[in-house]
Amino acid sequence: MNDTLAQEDLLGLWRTMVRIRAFEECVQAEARAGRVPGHVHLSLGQEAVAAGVSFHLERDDVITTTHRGHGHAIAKGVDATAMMAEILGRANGCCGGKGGSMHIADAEHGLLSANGIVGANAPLAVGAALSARQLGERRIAVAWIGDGASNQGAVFESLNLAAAFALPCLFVIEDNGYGEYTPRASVTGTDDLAARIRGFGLPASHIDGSDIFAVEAAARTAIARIREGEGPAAIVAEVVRFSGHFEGDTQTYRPSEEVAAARRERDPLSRFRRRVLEAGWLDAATLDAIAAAARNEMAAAAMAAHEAPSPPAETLLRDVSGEV
Amino acid sequence: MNDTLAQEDLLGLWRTMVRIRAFEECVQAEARAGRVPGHVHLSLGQEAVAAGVSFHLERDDVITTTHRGHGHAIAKGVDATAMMAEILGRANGCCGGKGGSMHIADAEHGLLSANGIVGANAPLAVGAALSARQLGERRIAVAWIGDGASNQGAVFESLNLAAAFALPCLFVIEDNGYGEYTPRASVTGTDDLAARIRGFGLPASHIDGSDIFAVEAAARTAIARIREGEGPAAIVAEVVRFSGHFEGDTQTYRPSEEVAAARRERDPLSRFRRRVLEAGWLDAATLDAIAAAARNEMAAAAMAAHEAPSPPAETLLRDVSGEV
Amino acid sequence: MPEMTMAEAIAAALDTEMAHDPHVILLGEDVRAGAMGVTDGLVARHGPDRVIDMPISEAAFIGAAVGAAATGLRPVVELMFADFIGVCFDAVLNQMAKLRYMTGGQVRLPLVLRTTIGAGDRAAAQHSQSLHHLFTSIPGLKCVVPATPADAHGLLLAAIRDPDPVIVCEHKMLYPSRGAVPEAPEPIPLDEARTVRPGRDLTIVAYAAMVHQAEAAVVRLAAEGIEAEIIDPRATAPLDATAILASVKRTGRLIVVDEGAARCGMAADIVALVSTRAFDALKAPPVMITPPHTPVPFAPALEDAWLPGADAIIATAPRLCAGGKEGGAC
Amino acid sequence: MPEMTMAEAIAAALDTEMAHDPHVILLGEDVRAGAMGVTDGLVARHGPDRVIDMPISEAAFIGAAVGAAATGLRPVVELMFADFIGVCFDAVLNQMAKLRYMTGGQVRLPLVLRTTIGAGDRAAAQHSQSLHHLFTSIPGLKCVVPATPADAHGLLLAAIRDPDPVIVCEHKMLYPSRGAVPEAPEPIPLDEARTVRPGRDLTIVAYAAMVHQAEAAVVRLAAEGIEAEIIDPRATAPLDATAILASVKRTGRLIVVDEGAARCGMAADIVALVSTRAFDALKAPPVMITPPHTPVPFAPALEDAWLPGADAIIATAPRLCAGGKEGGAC
Ligand SMILES: Cc1ncc(C[n+]2csc(CCOP(=O)(O)OP(=O)(O)O)c2C)c(N)n1
Ligand SMILES: Cc1ncc(C[n+]2csc(CCOP(=O)(O)OP(=O)(O)O)c2C)c(N)n1
Ligand SMILES: [Mg+2]
Ligand SMILES: [Mg+2]
Repeated sequence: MNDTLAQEDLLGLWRTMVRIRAFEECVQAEARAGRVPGHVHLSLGQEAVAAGVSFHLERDDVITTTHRGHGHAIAKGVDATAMMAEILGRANGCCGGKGGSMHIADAEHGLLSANGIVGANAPLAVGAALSARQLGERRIAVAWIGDGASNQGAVFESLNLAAAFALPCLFVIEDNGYGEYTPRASVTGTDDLAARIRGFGLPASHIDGSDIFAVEAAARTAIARIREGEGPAAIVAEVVRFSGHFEGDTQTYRPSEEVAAARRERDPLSRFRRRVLEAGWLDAATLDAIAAAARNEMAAAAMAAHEAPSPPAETLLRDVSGEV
Repeated sequence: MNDTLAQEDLLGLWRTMVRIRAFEECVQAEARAGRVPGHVHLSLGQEAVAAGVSFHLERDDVITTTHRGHGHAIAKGVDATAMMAEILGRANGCCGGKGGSMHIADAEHGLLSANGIVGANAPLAVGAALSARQLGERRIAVAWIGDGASNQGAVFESLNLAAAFALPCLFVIEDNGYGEYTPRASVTGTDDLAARIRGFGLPASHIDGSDIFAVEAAARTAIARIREGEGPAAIVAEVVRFSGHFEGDTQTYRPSEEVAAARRERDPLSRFRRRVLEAGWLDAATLDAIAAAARNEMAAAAMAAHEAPSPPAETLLRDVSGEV
Repeated sequence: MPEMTMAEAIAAALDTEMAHDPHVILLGEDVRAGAMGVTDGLVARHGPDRVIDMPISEAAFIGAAVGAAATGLRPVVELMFADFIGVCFDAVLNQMAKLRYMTGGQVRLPLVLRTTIGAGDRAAAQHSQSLHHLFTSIPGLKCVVPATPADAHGLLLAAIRDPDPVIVCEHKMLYPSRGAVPEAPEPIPLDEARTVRPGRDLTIVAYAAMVHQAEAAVVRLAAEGIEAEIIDPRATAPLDATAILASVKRTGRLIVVDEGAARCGMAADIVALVSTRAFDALKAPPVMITPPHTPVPFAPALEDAWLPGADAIIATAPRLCAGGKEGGAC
Repeated sequence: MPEMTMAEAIAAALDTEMAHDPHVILLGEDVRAGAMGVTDGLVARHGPDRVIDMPISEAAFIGAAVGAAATGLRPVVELMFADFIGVCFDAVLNQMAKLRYMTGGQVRLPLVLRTTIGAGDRAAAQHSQSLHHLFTSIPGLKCVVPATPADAHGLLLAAIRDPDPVIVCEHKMLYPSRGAVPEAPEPIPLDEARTVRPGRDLTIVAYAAMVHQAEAAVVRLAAEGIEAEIIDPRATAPLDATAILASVKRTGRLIVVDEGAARCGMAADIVALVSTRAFDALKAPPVMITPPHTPVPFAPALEDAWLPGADAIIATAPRLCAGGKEGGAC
């Protein structure tokens, strides 16, 4: 095995990555078939960050995520069937069909919310970190943030708030180089997002987010520090978004070679696979079996969602405010 | 004379500082006599930053300032009589009595607005910098910001926006160590505000703001760079707020020795005076005459304001929207 | 019942709830020193871990209050002036108000946002607004606007115990106003209007400082033989429509006096409620008394002219009672 | 007159004004690529100096638009979804709306904020709100809500030429809707309602997508012998009260259909306007048709149930015409 990871750890990382990949491909197929209401934002190519960070999270740790949050949810343990049903707007979706892709939540698994407002999830995570400290609970909070979101005032304020109060909060910036169609470099005053974060008074590592071993190591260090009560930390992970901003995006703003090259060289799944096979840590048959199981799981999840009913009309007026 | 400053420059710096001091003391006296409607926030102790930075500003440069903006306005050339009348709510105030202390504006002298919303003036300055560039005008914009304000999302976003587009904008952070009653250190994740700003991709110097020579030098460098089109810059100036957060503040949260010591050692006026006398650059009689003239000017301004009428009732409905 | 100021009554409610429930924490700018004149002293009793001064980062700390409420705390967060809502409105509009609904009810937010409203303090356009209509217009929020120390006390107790987010709009000019407050902590239900004064001729619905203007007016109207009923709904959401409609059904006449927005504000909301649901009871056109649709001016003369008050009510009521479809005096 | 979609009509207005006035610039997220389906192509014609992609920093860039408007430019700034107003509301509430007033008229702000409103796109609670009432409630702002390509075109031309800040709320579901648009750029005054259809029995006031629902309903009502007049005020502020009041004075009956807030929204605002100022003309209680006071749900079945539409109008109108104080059919 590798220095720090046991075989079952490696299997776990792989399983999470292929489950995310299979889930997203399944959502993509559903969307292309016109069966997904609204837009979906896929995390294809970014699986290693979700898997590597979440590897160090416990069930009661709280995460808040973004419009591109399916992978984070799956890695945190949210049931794929309930997610798929939610994305398809079904009664048995994890939010009863009222949230949809951008608002996946699962209180039981510590997914407080996905957010359609870029950057708005960061303060929520800081609040979850505050409650952990206040209640004497060992749990931590994680805010998932995009490079584009990292220019939002609420995110900057959250970095400061977490640092000023040494809160148990991890900020993970997935830098896929774009906010929608706009290249990060064209709207950001610095190329070094990690340095910008360190200026706020918290440690920030800068890693290749397509390398799950780099992610896992950075998360290990950051989360250990946070759990020891030493305050917040950040990870800036460079990744490549394999799909469009949303499914259906024609991506004319982007050199087509960019994605093709990334799929060859920076696919987190292939990289992991090559590495573990070369090192002899795992064998191909096992990896393939896990991948196949993941695809079956997600196909079944989609099937189940298709068969599920729409939310009943009376839920429209429920859960607004007050006792209904 | 000193290396870079001619005698008339030194006289100008002094004149600006003593005019600010006299203005603020006059407002303080008016407030203590119960003649100022609402609250006022005085800049006593912070005069050197206003004077030293504004020394390098032209009339058509645009500034946006804060609740503690009297000094910035005076240094920018706004008429003290019109300001005093405004603060006392008179018809001949620079805003016709509709703004008051927190909303002093003078379009003719490039004071776009003072703002009661902490940090909200920063984006306005960025916008004035954008228009300068767009219109091919050589003017620059200055955003005056407090240490407390420097934790506002809008300020962080403005730093990035200015840096990303290399806009001709200067950010001056007057770090007086407090936001209202709260010590900066207790709510800020870092002690090094200049480093935090540099993380955004613009240069930031960190100076003693009670030393007008340090301010003048930092402003000279920063503004030269900005005028040459090299993008924004920042100055973090440490100062001591001699008065309370607002006039009337009992300051129980603050060791009383803090202000007493600062008045002895970090009074920008005394420091300047000592320095220029020791060096033989100016003589005491000249300094005293300028200070006396400033006091007379402000006393006359207050007198004029007392005699001025309240705004006429019909202005209530004017200048809202549309042609009235 | 002891007499106290509204500020003291609010502090007492905070103190009671903090003593009673360790999950209650206070967040805000200068809440330890009590810059707004309410929360000082609480840190001495409940400790700096539970009364926490925040950076001037309202978006982050109000958002954090939402996150904390979702994960086990019962935060009471202070926004010094309602005018500052602009810098943290997303946390209210899209997080606080929607999280329960969007998650299909998985997440409840026992959270109170206290803030101040109101003009009259010579604080100009950015520190004087009454923005309770904003909160009212957002589904998912409760909003209370107390007029007396007793109401401020009882409503805040109820707000803190409520499982949903409640915005408490405290009129800053009422902080020093005095009144009797029950010794025992008795929460006041958020959905029950208070009949400030019964009357048969005319219903005046008013909030916050305008309740007192209405009271002043009514005394003088009584001298003219007009018996006006004053209803203080206390909350804008949930709104005690029943009480308002019942009153208008008795009196047939309505004046709404509100210091909030002249357009799309509570005055319009209540006039619309009554016009659509008690139309046949109306004997005369309903009347809205609000400030003009302008920002709040600084100069005292202008601000005084801007503020609605007893005079406007006194000028309006007799006309209203004289006219109307059935004609004749009240 | 050429036919075009509303999105094309808006783009044409932008193009015209950019060609005509070099001070007009476009700011927003992905405005070059035209992520919202409107502004693509403008960068090719007017250059990257005038069509500028912004970071996801709405507070900064909308505030910057205010600063730029005050110093010589005429910015048109795009906020992708009105729902995002939460992150930049201060720039609107306290800067854009108040700077002219607070400075005693020294500063004018020729500034347009374009944003999208509206549900129906399966975009859930944070991308579907219709928040025109927020802008209407803030003194100092103008706000237009076009329903047709021609109106979107003419109102935007007028908005860009206006010396004051104007918020343009574009209903995203109407972007693909087609209609004739005048060849020559003819600004439409911001304060003139459009009579969509004349009628003697009932006034229906509607905005944006609801205008089309009203049109659909009216055809079927006509078959039942009810001749409804449809008024599209086009702007919420300034509001063409004259046109609305005149219509209700003719018809005696009012339905307001609005996709915005059920509380303190435009429906309440217009009902309150009519009830207070045309009370004697009303033959029946005015009616508000709005969505329920809930966030917008995601699932199509729920969202469809949430949206008000022609059916609600058709169900209401006959009852309204039958009832009323003077009884009898319309
Ligand atoms: C406050 C806000 N502004 C703008 C948007 C529109 N929007 C949705 S996703 C997105 C890009 C986000 O970029 P990034 O944070 O890098 O995340 P990525 O999509 O790359 O994962 C934008 C601008 C939004 N949802 N919220
Ligand atoms: C958005 C906002 N939050 C809070 C306030 C209340 N407030 C006014 S001044 C101030 C302190 C500002 O501190 P700093 O920026 O350091 O300026 P200083 O007063 O020290 O000059 C606060 C919190 C405000 N006006 N606006
Ligand atoms: Mg990105
Ligand atoms: Mg300070």
